Amino acid sequence: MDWGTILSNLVHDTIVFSTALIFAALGGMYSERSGVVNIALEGMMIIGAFTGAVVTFFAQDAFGSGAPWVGFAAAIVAGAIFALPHAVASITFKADQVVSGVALNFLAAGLSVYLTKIIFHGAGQTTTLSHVFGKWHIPLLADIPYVGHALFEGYPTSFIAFALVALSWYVLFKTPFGLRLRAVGEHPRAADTVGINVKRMRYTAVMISGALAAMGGATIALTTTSNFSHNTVSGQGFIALAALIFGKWHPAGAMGAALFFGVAQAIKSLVQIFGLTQYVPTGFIYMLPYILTILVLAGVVGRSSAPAALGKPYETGSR
Amino acid sequence: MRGITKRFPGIVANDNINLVVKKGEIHALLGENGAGKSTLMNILFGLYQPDEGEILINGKPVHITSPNVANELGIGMVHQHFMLVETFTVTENIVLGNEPKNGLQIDIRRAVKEVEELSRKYGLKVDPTAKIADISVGMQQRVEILKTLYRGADILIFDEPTAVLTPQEIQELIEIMHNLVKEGKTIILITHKLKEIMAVCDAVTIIRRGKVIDSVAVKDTNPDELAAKMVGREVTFKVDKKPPQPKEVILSVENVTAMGNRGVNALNGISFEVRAGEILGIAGVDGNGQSELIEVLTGLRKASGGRILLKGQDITNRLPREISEAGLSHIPEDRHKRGLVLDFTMSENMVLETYFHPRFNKNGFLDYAAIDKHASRLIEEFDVRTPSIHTKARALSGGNQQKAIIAREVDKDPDLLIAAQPTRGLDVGAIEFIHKRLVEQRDKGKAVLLISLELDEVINVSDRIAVIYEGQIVGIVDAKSTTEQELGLMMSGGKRMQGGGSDE
Amino acid sequence: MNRVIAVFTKESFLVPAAAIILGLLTGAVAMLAGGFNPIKAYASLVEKVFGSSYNFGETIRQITPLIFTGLSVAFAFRTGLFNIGAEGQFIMGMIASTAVGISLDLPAYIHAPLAVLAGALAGGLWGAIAGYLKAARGVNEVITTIMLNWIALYFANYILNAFFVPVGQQRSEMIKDSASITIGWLSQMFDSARLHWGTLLAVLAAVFFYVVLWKTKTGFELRAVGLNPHASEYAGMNVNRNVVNAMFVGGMFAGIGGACEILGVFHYQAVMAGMPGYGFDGIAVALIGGNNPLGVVLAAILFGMLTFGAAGMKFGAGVPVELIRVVIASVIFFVAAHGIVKVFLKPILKKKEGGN
Amino acid sequence: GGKTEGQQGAANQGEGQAAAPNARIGMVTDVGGVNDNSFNQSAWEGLQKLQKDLNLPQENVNYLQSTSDADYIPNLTQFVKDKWDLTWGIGFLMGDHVKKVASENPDAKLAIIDAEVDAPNVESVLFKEHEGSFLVGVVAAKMSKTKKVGFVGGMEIPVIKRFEAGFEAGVKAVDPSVQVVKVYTAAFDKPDQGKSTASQMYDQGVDIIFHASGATGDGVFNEAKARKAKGQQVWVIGVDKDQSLTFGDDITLTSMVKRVDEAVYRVSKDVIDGKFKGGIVWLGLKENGVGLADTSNKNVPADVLKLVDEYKQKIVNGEIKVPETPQQ
Ligand SMILES: Nc1ncnc2c1ncn2[C@@H]1O[C@H](COP(=O)(O)OP(=O)(O)OP(=O)(O)O)[C@@H](O)[C@H]1O
Ligand SMILES: Nc1ncnc2c1ncn2[C@@H]1O[C@H](COP(=O)(O)OP(=O)(O)OP(=O)(O)O)[C@@H](O)[C@H]1O
Ligand SMILES: [Mg+2]
Ligand SMILES: [Mg+2]
Repeated sequence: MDWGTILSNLVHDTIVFSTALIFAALGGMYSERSGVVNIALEGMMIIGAFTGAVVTFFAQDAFGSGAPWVGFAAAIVAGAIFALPHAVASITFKADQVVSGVALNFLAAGLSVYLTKIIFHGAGQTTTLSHVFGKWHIPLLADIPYVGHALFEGYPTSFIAFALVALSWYVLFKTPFGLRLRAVGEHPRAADTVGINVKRMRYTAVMISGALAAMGGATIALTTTSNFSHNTVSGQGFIALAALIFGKWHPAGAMGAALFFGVAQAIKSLVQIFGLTQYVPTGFIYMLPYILTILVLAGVVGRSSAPAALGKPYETGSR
Repeated sequence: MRGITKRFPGIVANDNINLVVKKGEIHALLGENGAGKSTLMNILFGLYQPDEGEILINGKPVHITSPNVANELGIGMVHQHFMLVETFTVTENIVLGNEPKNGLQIDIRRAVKEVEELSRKYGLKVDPTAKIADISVGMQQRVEILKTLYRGADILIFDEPTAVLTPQEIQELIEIMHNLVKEGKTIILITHKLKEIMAVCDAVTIIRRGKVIDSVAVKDTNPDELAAKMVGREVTFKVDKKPPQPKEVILSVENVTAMGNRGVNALNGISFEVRAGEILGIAGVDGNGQSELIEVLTGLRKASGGRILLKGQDITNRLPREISEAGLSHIPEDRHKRGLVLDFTMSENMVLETYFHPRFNKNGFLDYAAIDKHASRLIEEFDVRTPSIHTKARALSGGNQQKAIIAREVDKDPDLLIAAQPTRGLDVGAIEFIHKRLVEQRDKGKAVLLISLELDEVINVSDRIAVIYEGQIVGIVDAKSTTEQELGLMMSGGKRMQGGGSDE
Repeated sequence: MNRVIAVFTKESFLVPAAAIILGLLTGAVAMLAGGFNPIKAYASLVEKVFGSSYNFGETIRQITPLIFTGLSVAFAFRTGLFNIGAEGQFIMGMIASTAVGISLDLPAYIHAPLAVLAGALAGGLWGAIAGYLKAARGVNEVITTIMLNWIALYFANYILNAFFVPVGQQRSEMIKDSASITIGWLSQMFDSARLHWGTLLAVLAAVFFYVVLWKTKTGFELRAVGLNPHASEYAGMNVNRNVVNAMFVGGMFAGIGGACEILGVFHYQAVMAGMPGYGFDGIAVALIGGNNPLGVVLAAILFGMLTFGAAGMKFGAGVPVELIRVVIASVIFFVAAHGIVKVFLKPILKKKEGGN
Repeated sequence: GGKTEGQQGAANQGEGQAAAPNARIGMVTDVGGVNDNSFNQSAWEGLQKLQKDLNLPQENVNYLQSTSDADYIPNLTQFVKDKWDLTWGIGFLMGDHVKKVASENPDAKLAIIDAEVDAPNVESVLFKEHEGSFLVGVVAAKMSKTKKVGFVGGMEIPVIKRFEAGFEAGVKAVDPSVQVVKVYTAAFDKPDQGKSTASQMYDQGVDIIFHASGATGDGVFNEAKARKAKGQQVWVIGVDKDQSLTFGDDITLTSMVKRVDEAVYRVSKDVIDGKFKGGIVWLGLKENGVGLADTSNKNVPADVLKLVDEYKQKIVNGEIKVPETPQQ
């Protein structure tokens, strides 16, 4: 195989692996930009994956190959609803946002498998789906040598994810909603004094966050695993959180960081296929992305500045 | 406002307060720390809800349930602590919440134009595209004022607007206020500075412990009367002190340079000396290197050149702990950020710099009995009002927090005491107390370095005054013979002097 | 006596207690929804934990690592750091003690303590890396600890495969008997449940946590730095060194936890397909325990009993073991949102006030 | 001491004669759980069949799922202490634990799949996966159009190595020029890894993949299905059970079936019949413990199946000795 093909495959796989991370990191961005820490991305992804898989499973008969879309839509709704307790606890009841997030992670992990076992007669995972997202082949563009396979042949969710990156950038930096969202995360009292409803903004942001993270989870279930089990998400929510911080709470930055983690995953199996493991132990290849992340953070990126009011509950009339 | 009462747990912040403000006037609210001024204004602005009482605007009763409602009623407020988003531009801050739109997105060009127009109309100079973090405090305040004007406010509330400004900026602000009144606005001004009230206000209402004491026209009163009403007793404004008896040099700063936060030199070869038995005041406009100077002296920032000697010993770039142990104490300018661990008890805060001394610590274990005893003594001696030494520092009022810091620092019996903005935001009673303590230190034969943005304070308390401008001392004058005008000129870089003599 | 009553009616006790009850109720609702009998299920849970000396001993075994990782997370928390990395530190403790346990040949009174110490050091250093990066380079410890977890996982697997795993096996050789910290007689007493000295170490660690943080000058610094780094710097404390120290001590707790699992429970280390999870559970334990040592021990006991007893629920009432995670999640949630709990508690607290 | 004696006595009485008609058989799964589409499930199906065949009360067969390594011993002990007649440990990873529990409870009976436990009260059942894999290797070599076939393994443990060794030997026996691409995903439960690995293999020109990776292999099937839908001709060879029943005939070429259910059924019945022996049992082609799925004729042409049968005979009568570890 020539280098062009290898590279083309690498880019292609990178996008596959990054998609879920992009969704979730974007989700985290909305919440954290509004000042609410979201360590619950993992749990929100789990709920997304679970809902996506289960709804798709039951929609298969009625909708056929349209079923994954139904499942995906259901996951979005489920994610937004699932985020609600986090919002209630951390916004209305001023709970510690980290604690509330951890609670949600536990809840998602337990509830999803518990329900799976009830729905699927004791099985720890959903039945394998017969209809999942197929790869799209963008006409003409996908036929360009190398580049076509790399960029224009992929799951619909990948295209949605990249579109959402652009959309989020626009929303955040060009619209009144975005300006207000950022104001609420930086200086909620200032926002309050100009008549912005801080709590409502934060509720909205946290629910958007849940919806997006759930899209990430559903993406895994409906593209790569074709089912849901306890380890469908397995830590990717935390990686997404890292990507968000790595990307400095910026949509493009988060996307870049997500792609970086994706590339590392893709390299893992490529290296084995090309038999490079005889030169480098697999263990080291597995470690590489994480080591690189730390090195990059320590060397280049340095101190990243979180939204100023991140993690601080806002009380009207407090100082 | 009629019969306004507001209770907080354990305190009645506003007790049946009546306040009448006439259209087109500048009305001052005067009162000690914690008298309830901010609370009253926060009620008027809809941030708090009163427990009792009603508010009438133009004779009509209104319910101000949120700042939104206040905005609609034409009430705007410039808060004691600015309500600006540091990472946003001036324009973004001004239009926030009322953004001009172009389709779905903010029409930022139109917003900038509107800000420019407003700024021209009221003579409030701002740079619409600058980030808040990059502009001076004075300009930030103008942004705050523009924010209220942009929302069409007719009644403007200023909560301690001059506390953070330089004399020049205060002058500008007074002019702005006059302009605003001319445009038909009504202003409520909260301040501790009697001089300002006398200079700009038409009427003044005095509040003490949540109750209105009196409401008078400014032309019928004088500063002494106001002060007496405010604290309930006679107050002296002049710090009375004996002539200084300077002895040997304690601190000598030689040609020190240091980098500021923005990556350019904040100190440009600064040199001066402080002697035992004198108070050297450092006057200057905010941002001319005062903060950096303090940080370099106390070891919190690295000097890139020059030398600092404390009692002849070189302390340049030594660790804060070494410098502190060498005999330097420091009352920090930001008491919440540097001065206290707010979630520590008062007792723990009193040994923040000395917990490792053998008298508080044996083999690495803290001797809490000794620490508590120490704290009790300090709190008693310095009259810090706290329910208990085990109360968290957070629960104390600003004035008492400051007293506690001063107790801690003075008790270290330092050869040099650096006092940075020691009375910022405090009422006259507290100010008097603190000034006395500084002079007492001097009279004990210690050196005191006072760094303050308040010219009054510098002139009253210091023996000699060094003026800092762009990271250099541009002149040193005798406190008794100088005038505010002379200092003001030097502070703006207008006149360079050496050792009191002119070199023009 | 009155003081005892005072403790039990204090809010700091009532809120977690109410949170636990609400959590169990939430679990019961979930069971009813799933068609199970919650009373039977909880009865089997209790039966599983307390029904036999063997299972009771095994419950203690389950609780022990949770105390360690809980303390690890809590200690860092106290100094203002969020240690998601107890997981990785735990793994490093495992691999270091495995290495020492297998490679050295020493008398038991040296070998076992040395192996534990190796685990402590490895965990501590692993934590200190994150601390150093935070202090020297300002890198957010949340990311570094997440990354270090994965690195620890793969690194430990690599070391195992390269040096300690016999051909055709998926686990290391057995550690030498001299490195074992199993307590034979106690184990016998509990019907050969895997009891070991680690439990005692865990309790000692909690005491150590308390003494260091609240009784020593080091603790004074650590807490000050955690609450206000600017004031600490002003007061002459070395903020960076304290950050590194805090992460080192936190990592040490987790590392000892890992070491004890190897030396006391397994006596070998298996190649891991995924994270063992004790570190993540430690976050929950620390949070339920309010980040104080006694709270952590109590929370670990609760957590350990619930997770171990879950198998009993499955056995006795057919309830999937995952349900217990729902219960734990609810407890954490109610502890976090104590405002909600107070709504439920209002009648009780009211009565108390009336009584006074 | 008296207590132990009493127990011993009771056990001795039970030995050698048929267990009571309502014998109880339990099994402990590994972290995969009882519905893993793989050997845990297969084992459980064996027990359920037994329960039906012998008309045992439903609660007399039960399983406990392990959520981590630390659970194996308490779970095994749960059955043992409760005096169940036989306790199964399912999977190679439980070897040490079964051994420990067995030695601590010499009067209990245990059995294990896939691992060798040398104890008198344990029956270890192992399969000659290499023999079965050799046969699917033959199929793969015959049917590959690209002369490139793939192997996806879970963890690198002896069981899986036997799959790899046998498969490669079978391929090379037919056509030494056929290339075998091998990847270990280091996990039995990562369909996403399986999918991306398969994707890369197919991209590289592999047209038949044999997987021995539990649920990770689901990903291999999913990738094949997606390619098939686009018209690319690719195949997967399933493992453990007849996976064409789950994933369909259009992509499942055949499966290397491992009769865990049969083994579990047989050994459990032995216990009930009082014929439990302990020791190590290897089940290979000869014993019908491994082999091609019955549905293989749907996709594999008769001539290939004939060739497979020829090789099978040679292995059974010892003419061919299939290696257990991969040649390097
Ligand atoms: N949110 C609050 N919760 C509890 N007590 C409060 C709160 N805000 C103010 N108080 C109390 O109400 C009293 C009045 O406070 P207020 O801020 O109105 O004083 P002030 O006159 O503005 O003082 P200063 O001159 O220091 O600004 C104080 O004793 C203060 O402790
Ligand atoms: N949440 C609160 N609860 C109780 N008292 C408070 C609270 N917030 C502030 N205070 C008290 O209200 C009074 C006025 O507060 P304010 O914010 O004006 O501080 P300050 O003392 O004027 O100091 P500065 O203006 O320098 O920050 C002080 O006595 C302060 O301690
Ligand atoms: Mg005020
Ligand atoms: Mg004030």
